[in-house]
Amino acid sequence: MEKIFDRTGENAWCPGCGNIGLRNIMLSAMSELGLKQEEVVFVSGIGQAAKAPQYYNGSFFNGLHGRALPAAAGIKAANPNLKVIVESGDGDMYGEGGNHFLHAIRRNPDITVIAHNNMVYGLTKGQASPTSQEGMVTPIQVDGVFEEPLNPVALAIAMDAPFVARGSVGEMEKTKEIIKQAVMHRGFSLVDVFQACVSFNKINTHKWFREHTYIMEGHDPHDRQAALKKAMETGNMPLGILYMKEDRAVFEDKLAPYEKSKQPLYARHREFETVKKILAEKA
Amino acid sequence: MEKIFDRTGENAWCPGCGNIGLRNIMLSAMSELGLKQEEVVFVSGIGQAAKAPQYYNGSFFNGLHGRALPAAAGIKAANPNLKVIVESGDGDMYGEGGNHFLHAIRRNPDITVIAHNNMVYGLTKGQASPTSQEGMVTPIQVDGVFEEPLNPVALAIAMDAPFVARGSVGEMEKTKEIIKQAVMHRGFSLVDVFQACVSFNKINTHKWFREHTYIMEGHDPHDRQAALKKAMETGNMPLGILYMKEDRAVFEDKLAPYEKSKQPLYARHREFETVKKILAEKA
Amino acid sequence: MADKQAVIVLAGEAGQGIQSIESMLVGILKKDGFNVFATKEYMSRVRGGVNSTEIIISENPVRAFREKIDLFIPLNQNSIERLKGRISGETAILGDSTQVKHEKLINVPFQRIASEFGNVIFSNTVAVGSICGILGVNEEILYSHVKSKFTAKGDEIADKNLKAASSGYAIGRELKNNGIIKISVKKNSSIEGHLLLSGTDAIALGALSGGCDACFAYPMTPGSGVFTAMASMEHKAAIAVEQAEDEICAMNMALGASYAGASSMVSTSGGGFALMVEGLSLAGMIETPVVVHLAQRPGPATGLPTRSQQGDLNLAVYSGHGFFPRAIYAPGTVKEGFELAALAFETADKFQSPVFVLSDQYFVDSYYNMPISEFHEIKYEKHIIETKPGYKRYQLTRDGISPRGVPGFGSGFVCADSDEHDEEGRITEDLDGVRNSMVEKRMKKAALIKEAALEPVITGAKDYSRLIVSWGSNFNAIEEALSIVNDPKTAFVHFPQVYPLPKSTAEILAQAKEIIDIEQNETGQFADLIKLETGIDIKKRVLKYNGMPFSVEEIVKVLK
Amino acid sequence: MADKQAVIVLAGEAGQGIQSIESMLVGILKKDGFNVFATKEYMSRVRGGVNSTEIIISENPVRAFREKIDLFIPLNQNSIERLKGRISGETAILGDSTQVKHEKLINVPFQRIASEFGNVIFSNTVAVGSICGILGVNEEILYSHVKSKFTAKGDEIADKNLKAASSGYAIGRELKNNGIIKISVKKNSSIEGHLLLSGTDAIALGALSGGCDACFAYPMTPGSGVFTAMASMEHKAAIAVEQAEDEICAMNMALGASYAGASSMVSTSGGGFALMVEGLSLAGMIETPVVVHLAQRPGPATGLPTRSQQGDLNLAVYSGHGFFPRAIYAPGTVKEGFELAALAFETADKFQSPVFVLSDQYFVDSYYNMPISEFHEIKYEKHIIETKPGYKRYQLTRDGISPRGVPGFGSGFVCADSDEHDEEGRITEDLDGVRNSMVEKRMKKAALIKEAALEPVITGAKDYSRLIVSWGSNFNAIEEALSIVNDPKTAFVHFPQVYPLPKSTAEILAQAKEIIDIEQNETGQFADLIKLETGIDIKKRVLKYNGMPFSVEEIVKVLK
Ligand SMILES: Cc1ncc(C[n+]2csc(CCOP(=O)(O)OP(=O)(O)O)c2C)c(N)n1
Ligand SMILES: Cc1ncc(C[n+]2csc(CCOP(=O)(O)OP(=O)(O)O)c2C)c(N)n1
Ligand code: SF4
Ligand code: SF4
Ligand SMILES: [Mg+2]
Ligand SMILES: [Mg+2]
Repeated sequence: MEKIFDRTGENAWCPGCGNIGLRNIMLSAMSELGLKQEEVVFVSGIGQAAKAPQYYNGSFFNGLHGRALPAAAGIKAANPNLKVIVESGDGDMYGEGGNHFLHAIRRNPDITVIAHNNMVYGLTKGQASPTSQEGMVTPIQVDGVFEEPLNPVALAIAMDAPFVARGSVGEMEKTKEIIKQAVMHRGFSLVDVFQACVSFNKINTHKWFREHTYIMEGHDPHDRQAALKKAMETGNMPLGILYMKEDRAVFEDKLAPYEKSKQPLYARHREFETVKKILAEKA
Repeated sequence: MEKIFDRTGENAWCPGCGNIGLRNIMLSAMSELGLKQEEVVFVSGIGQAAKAPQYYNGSFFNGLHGRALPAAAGIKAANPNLKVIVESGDGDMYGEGGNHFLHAIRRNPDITVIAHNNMVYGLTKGQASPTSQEGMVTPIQVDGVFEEPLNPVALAIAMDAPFVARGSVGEMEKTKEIIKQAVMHRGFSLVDVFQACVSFNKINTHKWFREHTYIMEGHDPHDRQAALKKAMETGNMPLGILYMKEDRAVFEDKLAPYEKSKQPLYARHREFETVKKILAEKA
Repeated sequence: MADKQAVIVLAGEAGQGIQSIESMLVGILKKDGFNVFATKEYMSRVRGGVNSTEIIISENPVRAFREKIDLFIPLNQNSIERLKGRISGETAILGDSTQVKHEKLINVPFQRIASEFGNVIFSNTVAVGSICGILGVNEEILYSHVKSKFTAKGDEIADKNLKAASSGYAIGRELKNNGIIKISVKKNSSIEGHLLLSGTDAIALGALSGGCDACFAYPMTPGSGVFTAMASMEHKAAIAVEQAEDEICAMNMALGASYAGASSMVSTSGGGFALMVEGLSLAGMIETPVVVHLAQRPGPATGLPTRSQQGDLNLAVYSGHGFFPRAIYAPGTVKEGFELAALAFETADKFQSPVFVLSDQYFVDSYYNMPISEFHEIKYEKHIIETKPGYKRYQLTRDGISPRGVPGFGSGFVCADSDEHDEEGRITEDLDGVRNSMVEKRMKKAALIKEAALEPVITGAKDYSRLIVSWGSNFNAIEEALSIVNDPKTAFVHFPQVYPLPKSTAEILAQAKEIIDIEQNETGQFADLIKLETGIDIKKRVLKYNGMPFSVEEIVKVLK
Repeated sequence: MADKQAVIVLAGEAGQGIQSIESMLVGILKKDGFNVFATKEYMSRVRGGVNSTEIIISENPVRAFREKIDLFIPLNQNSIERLKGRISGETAILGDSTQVKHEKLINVPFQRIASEFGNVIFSNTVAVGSICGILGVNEEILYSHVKSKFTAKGDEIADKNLKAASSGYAIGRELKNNGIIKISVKKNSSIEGHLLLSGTDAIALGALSGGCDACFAYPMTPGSGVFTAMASMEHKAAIAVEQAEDEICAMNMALGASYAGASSMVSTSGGGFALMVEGLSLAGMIETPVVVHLAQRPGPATGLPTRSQQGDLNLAVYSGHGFFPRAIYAPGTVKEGFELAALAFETADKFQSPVFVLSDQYFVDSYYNMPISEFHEIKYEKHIIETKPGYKRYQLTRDGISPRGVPGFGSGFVCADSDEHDEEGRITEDLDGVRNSMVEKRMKKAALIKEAALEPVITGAKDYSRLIVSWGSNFNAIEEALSIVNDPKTAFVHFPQVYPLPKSTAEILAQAKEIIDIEQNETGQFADLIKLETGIDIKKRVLKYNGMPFSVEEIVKVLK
């Protein structure tokens, strides 16, 4: 199948970096879904993962570190017909961007978030990220990380995010399927994807991820308690769709301009008459 | 018992405001705990709740909206011997300050957070807060809140915060006991306290809180799954200590200056010799 | 003889109902043919303290804060304490002696009268009635207002309020007829049908006229008013409105929306804007229009949250890391607020840059009447093109402006990158080539914005030797002071655009022998901008920073 | 005849090991008695692209970037492409012809030689050896360095590296002896025992000397270096170090810590600092010391993350809403970096205000040797008092400075309030009284900071008619250019403190007939500050904004 989003050319990632694998998964998922280039906008922050949109053939908004989600919601607010896919790193999404993560879940725009979770700050050369494991020694965390790692999927389920899944670059097929479902899910969908940073994370390697994950079977993603339990498993961590919920109100549906029509804002024009009418009410 | 933190004088709260009740609970709790004025620092952000420290006889750091938690951790970093109590509103703590809430839990300084949860922005006159219930109409949310309310206690448990409890100003005794335990708990402790804003929240009144809460019995706060389940109950919501965990590393213990001594930083002095030695290593 | 105007001040605790008295009174007085101006000053609390509202009625427009009070209605004793500096020998003090004491108090037992109709809460209506009586308001207008205000609460309540108003009215009439209160202001039939608009209304409606269709904010006084106004019109005018979790979100959401073709605005105050500074720089880098309504209040930090200041000009001019173009408008009047808010969108869209509307608490919270005819039709354009394959978002053009496409409209890709980027919008490390071109592109746009800068507004003597320089909300006070002093050698120059300054600035200033800068901040931030632009150092700076606006009297003193 | 200096440039992809070659070489060359200067320029990527390091060796100190290359070692073809503008007729190009092609290439088969010892990864050691051979380094010094570097990896690896170094050395010797490469720089025995310090080291160690005991940051290039240095010393020097979740946290954590008696610092770059702007204003309001290390890189937004610029001066001067005092230091040399970082803490503590150390990527990433004797003992004081009951944190004093207490030390309450507050630190709405006094208190402190401003450093002609004005990291390049041009009428004034400016500024500038401002930004931000301070408008501004530092050659051109 032709990968229309494939943009050939050099990228800035290390050989063996998980970002490369995830890019391939994304390219396949998008072509299998038949997404059209003019309908998709990739959104990211700053980081190694956040460079992903630069390497697609498509429109993108490569914003500030940590601020992908507000921009993504803004894009949906201006044009609900666009497919918005956010790709960003664990530091971007759960560190600098943590507050937006919480509130984007509450707001529930129809966007898909692919979090490239390599448990480290790659671009800035190896500091701990919110998902770094306890004990990891870095140039800043000289005695090792003592903070408890943030568990993005447990957090998202506790926030009642309507689609929460975990993938791993080591499980291409499975992860591709998850991503496809996430993109098709209407509302906020999170796919936290394990991937190795071969340059700065010597603990959570490709091998480590393989050895510490398994593909879930028989789990009912509509059972929130079970989902939470699964999400909180440590040691050997489940991959798959942890949680789903279908009936949440979607952000852009609730915005006044889209009460009657989904026409994007750029295509609309407000007549001065409308203003004049409101002015007249001030008499 | 003498309430040594009681500062008589006018306050800026409406008659009947839940802040007044919570202040009384705090005053009792603090004197029953025998806290000393010179040892306590109250920390808050901005809001009606955040004015609380202004009305205590004691030291305080009344910082920026949403930024109480970083300041509180900073205070512990400079002087681990101080008792630090954060009092702030639901908007302050879970809205503007949401990212700090997540990461303060991970960092786990020995502080107590009393979140005055009135499910509305009081000081700015009635906009929805992160904990506002769905459907609440405000001057901004003209069609009613559509976002799913943030559940602070569920979130905190999902983040594995070592002490998570819910109180209500309507349950003075119980809430006082919870707060006392929270203050004595070493590490980050959260007490989310329901309280009415009589001026701007016409839905979640004193009566409403009474009718929608009950005091938990027989719950084992060391059972995280059970705690989560309890925390996620809606309709009728449990009050009490939901979750406890004793073995988390405490932020200030992990800081280099306190490896050997708890002497606060203000009382220390670095000799130039120390610098000279490090300089000499650069040869 | 009729007075030129009467200054009526209501004061009391937050929660005592000043705002409801004010809104009734203002409506009635305007309807009755008075020019009306109203402004409030209040504490950052929902209960207690002392807040006050000033209402000025006049035959001809009077639109600025005055120190002096003609008729003072204190609802509690603290009000007298707090405002005592403004009570003069000519001030009539009207109040309920069971609530307030003052040697000059003209006692009207608001509460007792109200109780006669069953409830002290009618006492505010008694007060309204008595003021109307004093001012000689047409009784029918009073009653029809009271009626329409209270009918929703049921016939009985409406009826009791009517009676309360009528009792108050009778007392007021008597006070007037006995000569105990001598206020007498002429009405003006020409104001019939006038609008009553605040600075807040003006900016919100101006934004709508400029095409604003998305507004994101996090509540912050005094910026929230505009946000609330936008929310209240979201259905009528099809606006995407969302309360963000913080100001950083608001700004980045606005940029996302603009990127995708919205005309978006944020509204905030200094502290909230401080959090948007990184986002502002992003707007500059990705050349995405955004309008920032920045309503100033006194800082630093939380400062005085409900008060007024012009202390964030420097912040608006210099905030953001790195260089990028911007424009800053600062309206002096309600009409100008409307026009500049609309223009802000045009400028933002045309130059693909962030644009400020810089107001303050005094500006947004003050309102007065004016004819609808002052609001001319505004046409706007989004300046958006349909893209083709190979579209380059940052195409290098002669004037630095690249045709703006949005995703989903056309077949090109629209790439916005916060890194330095090439014409296509993709990250680059080509320093001598692309980087330099992109910097120069942004500088060209800055030059264009400067060329398009609005000319200053000069009033007073044509042939001036003395020149008052000011900006923003000081306009009306200075203009009125000028007309009071009426000095043949003094003019006043007001800058609706404070950055970048028009080139004519130097010439205008050079004509004067003496220049006086009037600003509401500690250092004279605008005078410094002028120094930078023109080299002219205005030494005489009249600065105020206590959080209260300049009064006409203060300016008169400066001019004398 | 010996050259004054030799400029050696290593270039290759990120990941090819330039940094390891550089660190070996610099250590060896310094040990061998050369003055060494090194600086790097690199792309924002971990792999690929082209990065380069410049190492200058010299008999007498040479401490600034040079365009011209004497010895170029490209590790890949792209390096030649990217740096071709800097290759002159005199540049010797040394490389492995299987990796790079150039008509002038002097082929040294690094990889083949390395493979002879079992692995191409030894090729970097071959390169080091050959460069040492060319420069006539004492062989023993080369081997002892290589040995100590690799012994940890086992005897076999160490041995193979030694052999690789030796093979390289022999080739280098030969190239020199044959006259193929003619570089010859004299050594200088007086540098024995010298330190090798970068701008980053200087600021971190200076901070320690000034008493810094708490450092909070969120990683951001080029500000992270100082943060990393602090972390690396946290045990040796008892520093509280914590990585924050974002810059807002870092700033507010620093303020909390300072409030409780720490001497705290944050380290960041423009975009990160943008997020601290609200917190900076809080520092001003609560009069709590904090030192901000702001390492500049080109903006706007993410810009060029690994490059250099002086574009955030305005941001540092004007950021924060409302008025409050601050000081900004901008070191020009490593020594000055050390001293100013220490002074920043003294100033912050004494005036209870935020203080900046404004550096840039070029400054923090450059290093050179100097004697330890240049670092004089620094004594610091925390300026903290024990409180008594009734203590007033914001006591109004003659000079505006209130004795600073901290909670837990003494029996008084220490109340810090971001609202406008009274002397005790509690919220107030007393406008004419307390508000005005507190504003004036903060202004008094600003005046004191201005009085204490550091005097500019003037070098060159005493009796100058032409004056070069600059600040920050341009210092060494300008000074060296000045001594090259050696014009009897030209002087150079460097401002270690860029805000507030010392009063002498006007006088110093007034002496010159011609003034040239040199800055790394688009508009001449510092020249504008000077215009504001002195009224002198420096028309000739030499501005650069491509992200690369000024080279000595560029400045020489300006001076000629
Ligand atoms: C406001 C701001 N702070 C800090 C940075 C520096 N920075 C860029 S990427 C990054 C972290 C990247 O980590 P992550 O998001 O996990 O991405 P990765 O590189 O690991 O894919 C940081 C700290 C920045 N660009 N902007
Ligand atoms: C940066 C910033 N943004 C916004 C505000 C305005 N503000 C002050 S308090 C507040 C919300 C208060 O709500 P909450 O924290 O729930 O406290 P409550 O008043 O309900 O007790 C807001 C939005 C501010 N002071 N600073
Ligand atoms: S540093 Fe890590 S995350 Fe970045 S490209 Fe290399 S392997 Fe990938
Ligand atoms: S507005 Fe609400 S929160 Fe504020 S004081 Fe009144 S009742 Fe309390
Ligand atoms: Mg990462
Ligand atoms: Mg609240």
